[in-house]
Amino acid sequence: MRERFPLLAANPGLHYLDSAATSQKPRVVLDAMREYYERDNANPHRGAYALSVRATDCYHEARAKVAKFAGLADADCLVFTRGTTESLNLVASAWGRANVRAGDEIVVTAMDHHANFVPWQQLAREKGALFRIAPITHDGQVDLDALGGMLGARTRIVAFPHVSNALGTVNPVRAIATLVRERCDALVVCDGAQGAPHLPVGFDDLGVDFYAFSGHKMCGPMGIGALLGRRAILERMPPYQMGGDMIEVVGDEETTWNVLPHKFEAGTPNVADAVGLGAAVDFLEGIGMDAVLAHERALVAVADERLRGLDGVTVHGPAAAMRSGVASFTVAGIHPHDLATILDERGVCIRAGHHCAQPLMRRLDVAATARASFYVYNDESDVEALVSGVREAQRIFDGHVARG
Amino acid sequence: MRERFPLLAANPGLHYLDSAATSQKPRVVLDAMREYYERDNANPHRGAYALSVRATDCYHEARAKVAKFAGLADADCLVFTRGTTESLNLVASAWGRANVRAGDEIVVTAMDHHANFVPWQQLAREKGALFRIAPITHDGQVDLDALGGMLGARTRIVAFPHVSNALGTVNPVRAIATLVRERCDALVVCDGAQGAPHLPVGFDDLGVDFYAFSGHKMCGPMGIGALLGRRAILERMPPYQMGGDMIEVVGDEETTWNVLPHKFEAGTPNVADAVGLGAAVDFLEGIGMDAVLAHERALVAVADERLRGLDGVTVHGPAAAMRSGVASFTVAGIHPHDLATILDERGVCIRAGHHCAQPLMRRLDVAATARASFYVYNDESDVEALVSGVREAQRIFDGHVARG
Amino acid sequence: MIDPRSEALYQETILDHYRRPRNKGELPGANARATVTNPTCGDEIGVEAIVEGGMIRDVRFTGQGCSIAQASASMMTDVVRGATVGAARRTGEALRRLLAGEPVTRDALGELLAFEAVARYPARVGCALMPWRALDRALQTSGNPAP
Amino acid sequence: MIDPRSEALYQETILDHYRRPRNKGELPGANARATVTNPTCGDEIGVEAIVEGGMIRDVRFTGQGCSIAQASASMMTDVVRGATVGAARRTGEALRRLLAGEPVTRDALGELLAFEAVARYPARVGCALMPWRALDRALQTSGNPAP
Ligand SMILES: Cc1ncc(COP(=O)(O)O)c(C=O)c1O
Ligand SMILES: Cc1ncc(COP(=O)(O)O)c(C=O)c1O
Repeated sequence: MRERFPLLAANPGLHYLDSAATSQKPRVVLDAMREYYERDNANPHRGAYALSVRATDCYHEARAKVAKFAGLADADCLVFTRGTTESLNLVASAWGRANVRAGDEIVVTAMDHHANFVPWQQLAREKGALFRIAPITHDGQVDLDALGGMLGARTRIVAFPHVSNALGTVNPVRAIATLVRERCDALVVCDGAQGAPHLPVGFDDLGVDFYAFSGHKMCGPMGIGALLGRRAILERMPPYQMGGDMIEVVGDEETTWNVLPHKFEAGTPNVADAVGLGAAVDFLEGIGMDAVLAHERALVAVADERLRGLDGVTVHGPAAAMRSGVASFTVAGIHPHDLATILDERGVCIRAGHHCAQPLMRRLDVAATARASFYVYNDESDVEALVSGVREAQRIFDGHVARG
Repeated sequence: MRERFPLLAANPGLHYLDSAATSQKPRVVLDAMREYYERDNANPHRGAYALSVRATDCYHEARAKVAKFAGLADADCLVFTRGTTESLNLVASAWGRANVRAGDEIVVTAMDHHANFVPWQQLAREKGALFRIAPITHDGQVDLDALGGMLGARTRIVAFPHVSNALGTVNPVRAIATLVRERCDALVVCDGAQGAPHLPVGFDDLGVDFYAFSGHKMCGPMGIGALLGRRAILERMPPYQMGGDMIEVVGDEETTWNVLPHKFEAGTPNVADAVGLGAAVDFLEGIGMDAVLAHERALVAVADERLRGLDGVTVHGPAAAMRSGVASFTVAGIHPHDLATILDERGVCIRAGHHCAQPLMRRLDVAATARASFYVYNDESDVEALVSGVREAQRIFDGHVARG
Repeated sequence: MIDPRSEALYQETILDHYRRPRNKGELPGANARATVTNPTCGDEIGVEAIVEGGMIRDVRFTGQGCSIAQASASMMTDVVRGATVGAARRTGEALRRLLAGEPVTRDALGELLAFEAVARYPARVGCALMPWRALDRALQTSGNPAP
Repeated sequence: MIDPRSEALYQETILDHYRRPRNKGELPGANARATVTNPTCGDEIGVEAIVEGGMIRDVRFTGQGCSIAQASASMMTDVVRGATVGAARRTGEALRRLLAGEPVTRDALGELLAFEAVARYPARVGCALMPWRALDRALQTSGNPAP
């Protein structure tokens, strides 16, 4: 598998364990984008010439592929965005500003990424709505009872992640959506940034209103992502950004909007990166998303066992079988940054920090954790390198303690 | 020059005259992006490992290059966006919503692209402000006297294009900025989508508050663009999108923002396309922006002369010496769409339509025009192909008239 | 040298309807009307019809556009005047299939086969179908469902 | 096998200051204070000082962070206590230059040379400088400009 990823093939000693931040790219994805630029590049939608029609076709084909991958039958309900952050801001701004009133309530979870936390927090402030944070259990799962207890007549929005980027916790999306539907009439927004890359999505069966993800975390290029929504909601919602392609008629005083998905895609579309994402989902489907998840779970189970076998190491979150390929841990007496530096010198790339989840860090009562995240190109040798690096760090730090 | 652009090199019979919509990409730009993905790819800013530091350096270097290209000394005042449309929406949403009140006035020009028209029109509607459209002269220039007469104590925003995409008119940016400063205390926003690709910008000397452009129109990739602003304004302005990278501390109830430029760049940055844009400005600087403009003006002068020599052809806008490389024309009795189809069969790609400038089309009293736009890779053979294609179209349409 | 492909597209019939459109103008007494705009080019076609007892008694069109859209509108009004709403819709659907390259009974199309070459110009298919989309919307407003 | 590079970074001096920080805690009577946060990791360093007549009479730090930031804060308080505001600023600037690989008079740095290896870890330079940024901001709040 490594040899299908040029960066990894060129760096045999590299143990890349930061795929939850961004993934490496297979050659087929880079080739697809290059081929687009070398053969089909033009501004789509607007041209009356064959090259522009080809660009338009490339773009439509990419949309169809990605929609199918995510289990969305109506591809016009997939809006291409820059990524998860933009997708969630789009919903918070376009739907939120039009529908949330003073006294309404917006519920997020304590494990949300800043991208699915700050937009709702600020929307609540702007509108005078109540911003509520559903707690998590001690082992880092959404506390469904507590969440249920927060839902009521004034709840307008419930936002939560499919998978926690900081812990790897896989949330029961359908169960949460059902719980919300039973108790209130709220918009259900699922942050799929760590869902789509790692497990089958099946949007049409999830029961949520919106689902967002980023291409760069799923073998695709940077600069592209998606927002999937229900047609009835998208059609009633005002547009987000305004400009070319999203209009029907621009009058001096009034403007009318184009149909879906164009209404939400202002400006020249990012065809090349959409094509790249199309190639990425082809690549992932070639492996099979069930196989991707199984592979990650196997690795993370080994990692958990090996890390927990070391003195002073805590792995946060639920059991490996309830996570995707993320192992978030702390080592007594060694700050995650120091760990990351020592590991880096041994070719092991992990992330150290709050993982854009400061509310979660406060609840775990740590300032930061070290996070190793696994993907299709990792194997047990990466786990070995990680574990021996952690032991090395302990030797450096403890050695000095002993001497000090 | 053509051989430096893979798509053009592979299609010797192609006369690509739609660069105002999107440009073709030189090999060096495609190579730079590929190299980034194959050598330096990681999530920047967040990682404590060498690969992530390299990605961060790539991103910073791209920002420094693009800022220098555009004549902005303080590179932290360059915000990477998806493109012009997003840059302008950012200003309209973040600055506009915070600063425009009922009864204020927003002034745009009759030649603005929808991306610099609709966001202001809708902001005015939302805020109860007056939306005013400065007229153009009969030859398609901003009517400075009329514009001056519109400015007053309630004017809060004046928006205009550096260069009209529909006509090629190059506006006297500094003179307009000076006029605005003399008469009122308004935000001055310049749409540089057709400026940056075609002539030297010199942001720090222009006297405007904001300047926006797109990478894909200037030999760079799709999916990246820039917003340049004055530091004092950017610092006081609330953020636009919210999420990772743009925060300082996320509390349960309040959040504080990161410093410039991060405050306006929520989410994982599009490093690869920024690197591509960096390579594109290197490429353009290798030619020299004065030389780019001179080359386009020479071609458009020939095109004007040859087109005007045909019966029933009208070229819109001012004299070639006051335009960039755009020739927007109509042919009596032949709709621009029909023209584009007939030209396309002869390998000539032009655009037919309203060019995202419906307000301008109404004032020119045409539903659509045909537009040929020239760039660094075009030469007189492209003009020849265009002119002979137009004659061919006249033969097809007139021939039938004669027989009918 | 006239290119054979353009020649196929810009047939005598099409150019004739473009130059001398039939049934162009407003229709006094119309009880069904709709306008459709092409957002990419700004072209616009309006259709007005008098529908009685599931039958299109009269129909006219307005608006501006390229030769393909104008000729299509002109020919459409000729073809559907006097037809039932159901038959008109079926003809429109047959044209859509022809231009999408889907299987279709050619006999159902008659004079409309003049548009066959449009199928080879994907950017122009929308032009040919625009009047039919307008008719479809107009018929929906008439309150006269297909029999 | 301890890697020689990590060894250079995690010197005895640094780990000693990390393990047994000097001058950590709040400073009653402080007339200058500031807190600096690293937005990427959430680490935080606060500095409190008593500044009189352009002289830093006393200084302490609070907060949490990695070994580099903690050791840097600890050593900084040792180095600047009793120094003039101007001298403290110059020392901070010298450290910044050292870590940016710019030319610098090494003698001015003394014990701080223990951080030299940090220059080879660009991701960590910010950690070492964080306490100095906090000091700089604190001195700005004290209303005692450099002499
Ligand atoms: C003058 C002008 N402004 C704005 C835009 C919008 O640029 P983009 O589509 O890259 O966002 C364009 C091009 O489409 C343009 O020509
Ligand atoms: C759970 C989660 N949500 C949102 C995001 C934001 O994604 P992006 O930075 O691609 O917009 C990320 C990744 O950074 C994430 O892990």
